[in-house]
Amino acid sequence: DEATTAYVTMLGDDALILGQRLSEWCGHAASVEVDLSLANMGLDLIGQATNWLGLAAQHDAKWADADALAFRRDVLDFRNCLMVEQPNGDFAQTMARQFLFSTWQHMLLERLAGSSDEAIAGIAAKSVKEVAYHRELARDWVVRLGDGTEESHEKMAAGIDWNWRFVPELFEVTEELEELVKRGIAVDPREFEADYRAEIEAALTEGTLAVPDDQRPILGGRRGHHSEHLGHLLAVMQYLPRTYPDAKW
Amino acid sequence: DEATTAYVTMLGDDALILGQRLSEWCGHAASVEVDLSLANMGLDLIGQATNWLGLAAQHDAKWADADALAFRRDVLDFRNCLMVEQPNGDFAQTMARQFLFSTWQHMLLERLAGSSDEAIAGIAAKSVKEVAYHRELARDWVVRLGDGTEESHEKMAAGIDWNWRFVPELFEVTEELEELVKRGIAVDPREFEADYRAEIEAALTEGTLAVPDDQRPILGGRRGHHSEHLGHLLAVMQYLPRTYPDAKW
Amino acid sequence: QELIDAFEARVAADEFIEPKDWMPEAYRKTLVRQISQHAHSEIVGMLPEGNWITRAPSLRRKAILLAKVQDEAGHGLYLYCAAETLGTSREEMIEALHSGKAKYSTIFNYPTLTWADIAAIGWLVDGAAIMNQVPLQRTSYGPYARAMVRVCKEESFHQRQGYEAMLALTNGTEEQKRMAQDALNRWWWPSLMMFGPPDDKSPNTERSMRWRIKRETNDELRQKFVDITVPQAEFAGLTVPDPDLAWNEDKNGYDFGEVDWEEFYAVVRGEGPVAKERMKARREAWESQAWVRAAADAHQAKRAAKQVA
Amino acid sequence: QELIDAFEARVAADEFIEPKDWMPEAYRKTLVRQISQHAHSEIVGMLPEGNWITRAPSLRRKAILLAKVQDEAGHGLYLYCAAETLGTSREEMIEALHSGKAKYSTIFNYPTLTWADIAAIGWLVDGAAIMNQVPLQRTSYGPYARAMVRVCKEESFHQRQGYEAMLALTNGTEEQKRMAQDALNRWWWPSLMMFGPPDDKSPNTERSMRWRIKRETNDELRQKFVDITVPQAEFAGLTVPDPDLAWNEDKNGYDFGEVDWEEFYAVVRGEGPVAKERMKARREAWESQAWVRAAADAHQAKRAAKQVA
Repeated sequence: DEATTAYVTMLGDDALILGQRLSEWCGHAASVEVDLSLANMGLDLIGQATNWLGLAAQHDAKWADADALAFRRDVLDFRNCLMVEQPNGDFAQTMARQFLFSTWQHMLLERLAGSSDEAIAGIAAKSVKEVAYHRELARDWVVRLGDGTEESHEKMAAGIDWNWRFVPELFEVTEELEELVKRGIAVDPREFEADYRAEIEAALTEGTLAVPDDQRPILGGRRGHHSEHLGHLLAVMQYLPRTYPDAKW
Repeated sequence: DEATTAYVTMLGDDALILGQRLSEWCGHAASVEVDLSLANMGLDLIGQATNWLGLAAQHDAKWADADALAFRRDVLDFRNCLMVEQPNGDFAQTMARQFLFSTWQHMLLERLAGSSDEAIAGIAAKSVKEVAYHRELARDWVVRLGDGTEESHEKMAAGIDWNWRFVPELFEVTEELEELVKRGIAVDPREFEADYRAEIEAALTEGTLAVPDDQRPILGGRRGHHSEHLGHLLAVMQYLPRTYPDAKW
Repeated sequence: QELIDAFEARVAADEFIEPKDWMPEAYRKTLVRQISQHAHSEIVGMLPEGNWITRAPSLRRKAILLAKVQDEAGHGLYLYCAAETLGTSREEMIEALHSGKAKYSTIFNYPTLTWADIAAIGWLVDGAAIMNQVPLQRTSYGPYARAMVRVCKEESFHQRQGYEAMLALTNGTEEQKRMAQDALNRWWWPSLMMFGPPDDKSPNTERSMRWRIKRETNDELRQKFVDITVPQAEFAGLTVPDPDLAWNEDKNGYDFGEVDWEEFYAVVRGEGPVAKERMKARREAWESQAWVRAAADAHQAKRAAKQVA
Repeated sequence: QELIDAFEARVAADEFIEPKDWMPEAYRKTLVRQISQHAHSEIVGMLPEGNWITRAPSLRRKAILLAKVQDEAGHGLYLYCAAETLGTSREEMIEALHSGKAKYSTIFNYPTLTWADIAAIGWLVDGAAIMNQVPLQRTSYGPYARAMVRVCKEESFHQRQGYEAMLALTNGTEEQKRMAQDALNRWWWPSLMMFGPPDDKSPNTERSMRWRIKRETNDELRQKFVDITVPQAEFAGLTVPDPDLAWNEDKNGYDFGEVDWEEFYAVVRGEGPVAKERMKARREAWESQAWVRAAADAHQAKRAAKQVA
């Protein structure tokens, strides 16, 4: 049904857009090891996106396959959250984003592995280990940079600050989502919001970082109302299929 | 004929790509006055590109109009020189590029205003005043930043250095061009190479800047063999017409 | 008190106050705040549009947008100059912007998501700006009023171009129509917020009206804007996203729904969707390029020294 | 001299030299130069491909390219480690790269202009690399030889993927075929340059052969590459851009034209088309992010201090 398709597309878009962002780092990290781990996370996420969007395309005859969904939609049809489309900024900002997102994604996928929809449960179960690693790695960097030098502390604080306003969106629940939760297909993120907040706070504290004040939540990504960043990302990402619509690669 | 069309397209592509680059600055300059002058130059160049590419489209039935040429070609068909596609870098790099290019463009257009092809002569005559202003403005900044502070001097030296390897391409003469020169349609840039070199050297000297050593010339733009920068510029610039091929705006 | 009475009499007689004239400190302060806020809005307002110059869909649209943004930079300049006549330097005003002390129009804290947003900004935002600014051509402070004359001429040109760009979309493909409607949905309410809080929550209105810094109240201007804009939306085949919108024969104007003032105040506090992006862009342009301004000054000093020598 | 004789005897007997073994200073220096150059090439080589990861035309191609680039980072790591066993730190090697003292493969100073370049790099550049590296699996220095075993396995996988990507283009639309041919035109000669100068201009070859650091000469390897690659180009329907290319029955190999060695030496001097871009990217990644490495060290020190306390 449409709601399930939309939900699966949302999961795929989160992975796709964050994977694309991470792939922008290629060759530009502070050390070969960091380059490796960024490429590795990017690769995991592109793989997950392929699975989720492939499933969405199976549900919806309008789209031939995962590639069609990835490369032939414009901004208003992308359902990813605003956080994943945020610019990389410096390495601290990238890791802040990764930590805030992967922690949420991990808590979600753990629970989604028990979805009543077997296909969803399957992809979630396959992805959850990868994401556990992303979460761990990003958490390490948050602590390391937070409690590193004065400069790295400032940068990590700024990175957290930049992404903080997009946390509430991760826990937004629409009527559509509530319906899916009732049917056992989706997970209500509010179930683990307290856990999430506690874990974030613990990591920030360990990194000697303050928990930022909450501001008015910025929402809209799930309904196609994105920041200005996504359009630029898509212009680059979709250039080849858009320019050569008949080509196979 | 084909050679004339290619020549006119080349002139249009130079203006288009540099205009596009300048428009990236919008809202990000060091002062409102600088923002104004960058937008002003960008606007001039987009206007010139519209005229040149409009003329090229008249010559070649394959292309409906200037927009088709601007938005429906991929890198291998762009004929602009490598210098104009170079990234903005900082303001010094932008002004170094502008000075090295506008000085050449101005010397060329002055002579092209006497082309035996009336359409070419007309557009050249219309553009030459605008470009004289670009040349002057960029020269002022080269001198000002060169002979400003130590920091600005270093940045301007780096900006000149970045763009210097693309100067020889401006004076490249192909057989095709020689043919057009014989027919009085085009101008042989070697006619004014000595003047150009003298003027550049004078400005650099006034700005207490060294004339960089020549290196192996980097060529190829006129044959569609560009740097890596142009593809990214086009992905952004062409996104809307590529994504909505049937739309009119 | 004598000075104040004389001042108020001049203002009441619709005379212009000029920089060298005596004026109450509160008048000066209010003007600096208002003019610099207006100048900042022009400058920050270049960013949402600049976001689409590189992606404009045709050479003509790119040129129009570049020219528009250039006009805005020009407006920013006149306005900074007008404010400087009141004894505050441009640097001070810019520092106040960057520190968050000075404000700019809340509208520029919303993202330009699709090309239709550029059309919507021209149509709605410049439309609302004109509504605010036309009366300011007769504002009591001379330099401000004269700046406004030039600004208004160009803004109304921008507004027409924006509406024309919108019609190109609503006469276009299904996808273009969808973009256009979506843009109206997102920009409608923020445009209404441009007139500021409702009159009963706008404590300075009365004095500003008396001093002819303002010549119409926020709610009056908002009503005018709605009355003019709704028929334009209808002509374009667009639906205004307000279920309460209805023609009211008695007042010869539209009734319309309540603006979400919570959102407005949050955006004023700096919590708008792209507020961080806007301030980051402005601060970086200013701070990371201080070297350009310093170099220009240093060069000028060197030349001056040479001429003396 | 006794030590040298013993060393040379071991090498001649195809024994591996290990880090703690005695070795001539020139052997050590040559190896550090060669291995670090190889490591730098892996790292710099991520840039031309990284240029297309964000624009890969399908999710599958994006994943393949990401995986490939990841492999290259991995190779870079093994190789830096192998070089470090010779007593030079990674920081020293990287500083040498950034100062221009150390070199990397000339091939990475050419731009990746279209998607077909990614296919061409996989096919030709990884193909040439394998040709160079396969013999190195039996090179005399143990850690280098062992690193090469892992590297070669992955490189040959990359080469097959690159050729497959090329076939997808040559079996595609006219525009794809054009891209493919254009890529071959631009990458062919630089690929031949990857084997280094001709033997008669390669003064160190003889000694390197004796020490089994090298096991085949530049010209031998170049010939092998041409003989293997030309039929692949033909199978793909592509034309090798060399008018002098001709099958030579007698030598059972291809005759081919003269490489433009002027160009090669210019690129070695750092005058390649995108040499500035490559070094700028590497320097900025390293220098502007020194704070990341510093923070990691500082954090580790703090933790160590806590554990002691």
